[in-house]
Amino acid sequence: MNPTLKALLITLALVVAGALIFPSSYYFRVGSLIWINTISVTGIVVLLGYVGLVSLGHAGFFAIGAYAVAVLPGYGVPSGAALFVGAAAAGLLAMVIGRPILRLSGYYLAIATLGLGMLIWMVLTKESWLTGGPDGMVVAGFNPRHWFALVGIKMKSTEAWYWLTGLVATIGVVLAVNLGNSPWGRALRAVHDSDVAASSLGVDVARAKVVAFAISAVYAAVAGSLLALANGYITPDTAGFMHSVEMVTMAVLGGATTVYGAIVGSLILTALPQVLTFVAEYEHIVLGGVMVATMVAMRRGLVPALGDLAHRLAMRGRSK
Amino acid sequence: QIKIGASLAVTGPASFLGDPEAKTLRMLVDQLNASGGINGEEVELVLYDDGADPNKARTFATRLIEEDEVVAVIGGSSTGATMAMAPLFTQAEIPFISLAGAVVIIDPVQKYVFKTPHTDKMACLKIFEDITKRGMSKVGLISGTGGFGKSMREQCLAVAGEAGVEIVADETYGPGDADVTPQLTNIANTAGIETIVNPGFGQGPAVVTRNYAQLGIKLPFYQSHGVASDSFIHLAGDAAEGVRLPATPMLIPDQLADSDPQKQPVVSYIKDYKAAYGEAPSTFGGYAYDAFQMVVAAIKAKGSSDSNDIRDGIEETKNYAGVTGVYTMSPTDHLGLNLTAFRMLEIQEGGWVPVE
Amino acid sequence: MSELLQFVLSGVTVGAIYAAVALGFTLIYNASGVVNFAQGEFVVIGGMTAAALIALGVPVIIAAPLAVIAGTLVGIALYRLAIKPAGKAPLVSLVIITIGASIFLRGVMQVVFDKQIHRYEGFSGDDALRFLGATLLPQSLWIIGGSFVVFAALAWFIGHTHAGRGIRATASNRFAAVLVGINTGRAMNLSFALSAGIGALAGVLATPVTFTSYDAGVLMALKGFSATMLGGVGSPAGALVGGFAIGLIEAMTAGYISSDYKDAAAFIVILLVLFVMPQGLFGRRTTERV
Amino acid sequence: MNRLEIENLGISFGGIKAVDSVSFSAAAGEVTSIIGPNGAGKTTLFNLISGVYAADTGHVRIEGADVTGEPPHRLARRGMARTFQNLQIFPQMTALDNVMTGCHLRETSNLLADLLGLPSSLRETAKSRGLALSALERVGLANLAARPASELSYGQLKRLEIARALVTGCSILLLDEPAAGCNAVETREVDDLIHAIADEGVCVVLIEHDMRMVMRISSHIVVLDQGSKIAEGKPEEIRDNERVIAAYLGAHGAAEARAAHA
Amino acid sequence: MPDPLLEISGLVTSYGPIEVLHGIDLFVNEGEIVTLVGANGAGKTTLMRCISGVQPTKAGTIRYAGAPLARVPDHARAGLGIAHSPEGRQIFGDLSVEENLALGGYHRTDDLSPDMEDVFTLFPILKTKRHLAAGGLSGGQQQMLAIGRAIMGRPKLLLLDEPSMGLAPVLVDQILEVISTLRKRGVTLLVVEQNAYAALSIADRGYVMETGKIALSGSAGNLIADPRVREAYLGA
Ligand SMILES: Nc1ncnc2c1ncn2[C@@H]1O[C@H](COP(=O)(O)OP(=O)(O)OP(=O)(O)O)[C@@H](O)[C@H]1O
Ligand SMILES: Nc1ncnc2c1ncn2[C@@H]1O[C@H](COP(=O)(O)OP(=O)(O)OP(=O)(O)O)[C@@H](O)[C@H]1O
Ligand SMILES: [Mg+2]
Ligand SMILES: [Mg+2]
Repeated sequence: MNPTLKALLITLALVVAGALIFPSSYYFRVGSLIWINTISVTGIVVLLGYVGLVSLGHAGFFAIGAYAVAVLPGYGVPSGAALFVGAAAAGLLAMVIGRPILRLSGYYLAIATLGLGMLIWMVLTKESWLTGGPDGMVVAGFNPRHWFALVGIKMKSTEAWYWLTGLVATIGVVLAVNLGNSPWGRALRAVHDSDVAASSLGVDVARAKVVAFAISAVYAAVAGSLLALANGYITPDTAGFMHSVEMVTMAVLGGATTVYGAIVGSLILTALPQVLTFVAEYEHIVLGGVMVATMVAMRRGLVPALGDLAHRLAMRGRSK
Repeated sequence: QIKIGASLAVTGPASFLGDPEAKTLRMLVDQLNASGGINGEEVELVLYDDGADPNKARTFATRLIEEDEVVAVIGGSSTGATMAMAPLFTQAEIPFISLAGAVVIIDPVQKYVFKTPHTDKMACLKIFEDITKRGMSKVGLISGTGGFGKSMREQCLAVAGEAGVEIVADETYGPGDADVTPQLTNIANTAGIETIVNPGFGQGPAVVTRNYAQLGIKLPFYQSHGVASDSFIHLAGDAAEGVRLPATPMLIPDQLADSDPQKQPVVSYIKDYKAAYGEAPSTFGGYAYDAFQMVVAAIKAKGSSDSNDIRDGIEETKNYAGVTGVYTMSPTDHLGLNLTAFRMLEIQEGGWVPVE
Repeated sequence: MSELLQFVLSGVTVGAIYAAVALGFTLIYNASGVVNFAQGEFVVIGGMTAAALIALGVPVIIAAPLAVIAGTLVGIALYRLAIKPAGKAPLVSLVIITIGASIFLRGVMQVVFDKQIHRYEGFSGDDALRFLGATLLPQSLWIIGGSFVVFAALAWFIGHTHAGRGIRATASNRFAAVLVGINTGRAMNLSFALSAGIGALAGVLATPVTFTSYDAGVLMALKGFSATMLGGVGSPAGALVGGFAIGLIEAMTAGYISSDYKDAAAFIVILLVLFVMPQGLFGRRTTERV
Repeated sequence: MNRLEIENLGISFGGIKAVDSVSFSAAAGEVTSIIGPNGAGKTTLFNLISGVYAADTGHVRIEGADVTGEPPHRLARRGMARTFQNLQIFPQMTALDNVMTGCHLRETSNLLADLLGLPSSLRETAKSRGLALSALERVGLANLAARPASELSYGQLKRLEIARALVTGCSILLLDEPAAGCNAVETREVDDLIHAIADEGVCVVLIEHDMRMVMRISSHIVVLDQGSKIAEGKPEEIRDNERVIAAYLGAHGAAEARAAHA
Repeated sequence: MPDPLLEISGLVTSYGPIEVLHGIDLFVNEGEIVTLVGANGAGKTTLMRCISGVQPTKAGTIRYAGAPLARVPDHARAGLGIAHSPEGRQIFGDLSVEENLALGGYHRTDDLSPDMEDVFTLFPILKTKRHLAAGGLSGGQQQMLAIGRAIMGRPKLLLLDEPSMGLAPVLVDQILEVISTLRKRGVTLLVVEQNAYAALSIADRGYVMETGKIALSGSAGNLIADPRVREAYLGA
């Protein structure tokens, strides 16, 4: 099947399936968080899975998106437009900062992006006149419910948020899948494996890296905007180091080489803490344990590992 | 069965707030049920750990409303978590008592949102009052960059003028900093400086206090209510001698006059907590204590566990003597405390002594 | 003058802590290419264990080595239970495993110990030493001395011992290391044990100054990682210099510019250094021919 | 005018001149070989020509245009392609995708079209796939097209690199020991392939230690030793050059070289 | 007939689900030079990897010096006297040439310097580069280093995977000489070589592999003479 169509169908099916089985707003709320995370983690997959670059600073871009919709409406920009401004700002910053930073590789790139994220976090924390400081700020109301009402569909706000984030995530996933199978995607994956060879084939490696960095920054910013709007409140923690780590963790756990890994990784790491509330005190032990066990059992992440398994079974079936 | 919800920072950077708060709530619920519940109805506590993350808090708020169908909610150990949850409870018409410090929670007043801790602004006023009383006016600030320190610093800057003090130095430190001698050196070298105030919580203030002693600075030194617990004295050691701070009566149960309305709750809370957990409760647990008692009182008073009735009951709280202070709520005041709730204490010989 | 000296002493104290944490990253990285994000937890395990033992009345001189041993054992367990079974997993997966392990260890510590902040008295008391108008805690000398001793031992171990050579060969080319007869599993195990031990030692030495709590590891790892990268990952000298450099930058910024942006200054310096020297100050440039 | 002209090219590493003022030129439709002892600087010379290293001295000209100092991807645009002595494949991609990447410069769709999956992008991909498949066919790897490159044997990878360079549609092709790891029969196949490529008008520059192959297909040979050019000429001249025999060929090489023409 | 030093029977191995060796039978007598030829992808390298233990076997046995190797972990095989100069050279790129050589004798406790001098006389170029990072060496120099490193282990059984690859013609001769010299010193050699004619001409016996199976075997002389071999591998 055409990969685009496949991605569209799979993701949409997941969105719809969620909506069908969710018994209450609370589930829709968790569902929309999963989709928001899917968006930002898809960006990480483009960067880490396609090009092989580790960023520990993407929470910074996420926060740029979040604060754009928090701050700009105060200056008369409507929330919807603010989202685009935030995404553009994050993409632009990524392009500008990407040139020098992306000459680094491996852990050095990780620390440089980490530094970038921390600087954004610091600005958000210190400049409280603009951002409300460490305690955060209120995000002016925006409710997708009204949009759905316009076309005659009535639903609760959490449900509306679920559908909105689910649809945006679907678009995000489809775009990333398209990219992966396109000329540009091959160039990015070539850079991942050998930048000397890639450049000898005419790939402008520096540009390819910057483009991937900017794309993933835009994904993060869009996710940030959606989260800020959905929560109605935002704090600088969204830009925090731990949030960056969380994004990368989701990507790797799900399988950073494939966009479907982003969905699965977000699903697990978003839903698991909700499930684990019943073990209270032991939540971290279980969460950490599950992460370790998963990675040990499925070294390249869940989706690729399951793919391998399926492949193996198919081979065995054929050889019999 | 009456379900009361809570979302607290049991773990994470604000766990020293959320942990005693959670322990307090669990203890109170057990006690209450052991003595027959409220009007014969058992109380169930649904408690989540939001780790001070507003995003998690928001999710738990939805869960408390939708899944658990609680009638009232206590929590939000941090301002961020509180602010992220508040709109949902307002919308769901469920009374919500926050345990976080910032003024923004109750100013402007929101119909369903209350809080029990003093505001940071009150702490500043209390400290400045003591400073001016001692005939000083030139203050050096050294504040933590966390939410608490930062917010209190801003309040202190804002009220300094009206309180009659002048901030002549203004330094900060990060939450995990191990050494702040450069900042303190700069403050101590500021011309005309008379006293130093350190808003912050966690380990920072203890580090500041130790460095303060290390540098041999002799100026009077004030901490905030953020460190009002015995562990501060333990961590800061001898360096804490002479430090003053505004605090609740919980730190001085034995020194309260028998006529003090807070004496009884303070003494019994401390006793029960020690019995349950083998350690002394902290000021922060006290915030949860008062919040819970007010909810229970409201249910009892109204004879109803309907959310709106509870809300009305809380708003009608009059002269409730809790461990933090004596609360009198009103439609225009969802905190119900005034400056008298704070006692100015000084650390002497490793113990707390009221300054009067 | 005394002001500058005070800033320097502050920077050196803090820097020595960062250096000690950074040194802990060195061995695991050298053997496996993994930057161990659970390194901060080793530091905390050292500090918390020592604090718990001392609170029980165990003398420091016994509590400290016990705490280091505890950290070492946890390091070995981490290798045996999480890294080794992962076998030939890609590097990012291994790093994520260490992140999972750090969450797990935080959870364990919160249950085994508590969520309080802990501290014990400095090894040589808490009375400040004074000279030229500046002051220094005696514990700072312990930390500084400790980081230098660890540095020297580490440099010697990596560069001049049979086992150290095995570790370096393992890192350089695991496949070839096996072919020449190096038990790469044992080399990895050893490096995890020693790294964890160094981390725990850092915790034991630093706790009187930094305090400790179950979740203090995140910040420790962050600072240590920054120092490691500034110095050049894998190089003991780099870890030492990187640690002190960051400590001094923070202190000088706090003293002379603005305490608000002292952490920012550290990151800006790291970024600037990396723009000029993409392998950090002491990092080896890997020669890879095409 | 020669398609590729090298003039006084040089570079040193830590004070040692790896390539020392080397000049030569290579014409379209011909195979120019570079030979010399191990460490003579052949691969380094390739790295200089293809922009992987920046030269300390000298110039590289393509069709008369000075391209010294241009990065590899620019040179690729000018029609240069190469293979690597130390294999530079894309192990995580399939063999087919490896070769399709070689079509990068032929592909004209833009980023937006790629993201949106527009027909223009899909068309480009389909076109590249066709080209790549026929190139794989040509090097004898068609049956492995769908396998991840990490699963190929050394000799297979060597050919994969050639296929990848082929599809670029280059006008200058630098081959660094393409026959290493091939047995005599396989070498012969590579040999024929190079011949065919040159016949299509490509300027082929070849580094190879297999003297039978070199002597058989080169129009022109450049000999390097310790970074410097020590001889240059037609195969027959080189074969009998005493200096070359002493420094490089030895008895075995000389015999092989002669065998090639026998 | 002497006991074989290496005896392989029914060896099967696979990469993941793909089986690449389908039952290999092969032996190498003590003091012999045995050469293995085959087309690209036939499985020669895989077989060598099985012997040195870095590739697990699925079925069959490998006996070395009379005892099965199955339970001997990969890293312990060097200590038993098996050295492997692998395909792709696999040098320690960021270590110096000298360190690389020293690591070749990692399992030894005696003095390595005479052997190192030996290697340096064999490949003088390595001596001049002894303190440089091995990653900077040219391809052929790295190949010399890989062979030198294997020799440093003082092996009883030396596995050479395409030793002449990337070497200048002069050195190809030299390598063949080295192989003969080593055999005189009592080393047993199993050599994979694409330069089949040269390899067979110094070998005692040879095997021809085709797609994971042994297709032919026999004395080197017979193989060289075999028309099938001539046509498929010698190109004549
Ligand atoms: N990046 C580098 N760092 C250090 N030395 C280098 C580097 N690149 C090349 N050299 C040195 O330059 C010399 C030439 O190497 P080069 O790889 O060009 O040789 P070559 O002619 O290709 O040899 P071979 O036939 O063995 O492949 C060698 O001595 C090598 O050590
Ligand atoms: N890592 C791997 N994963 C999967 N398959 C592999 C792997 N390595 C090799 N193969 C396959 O196993 C077969 C044998 O490979 P091997 O490397 O042993 O061949 P070889 O005889 O050494 O070839 P060459 O002459 O090209 O070096 C080949 O078909 C190859 O495609
Ligand atoms: Mg070469
Ligand atoms: Mg092979």
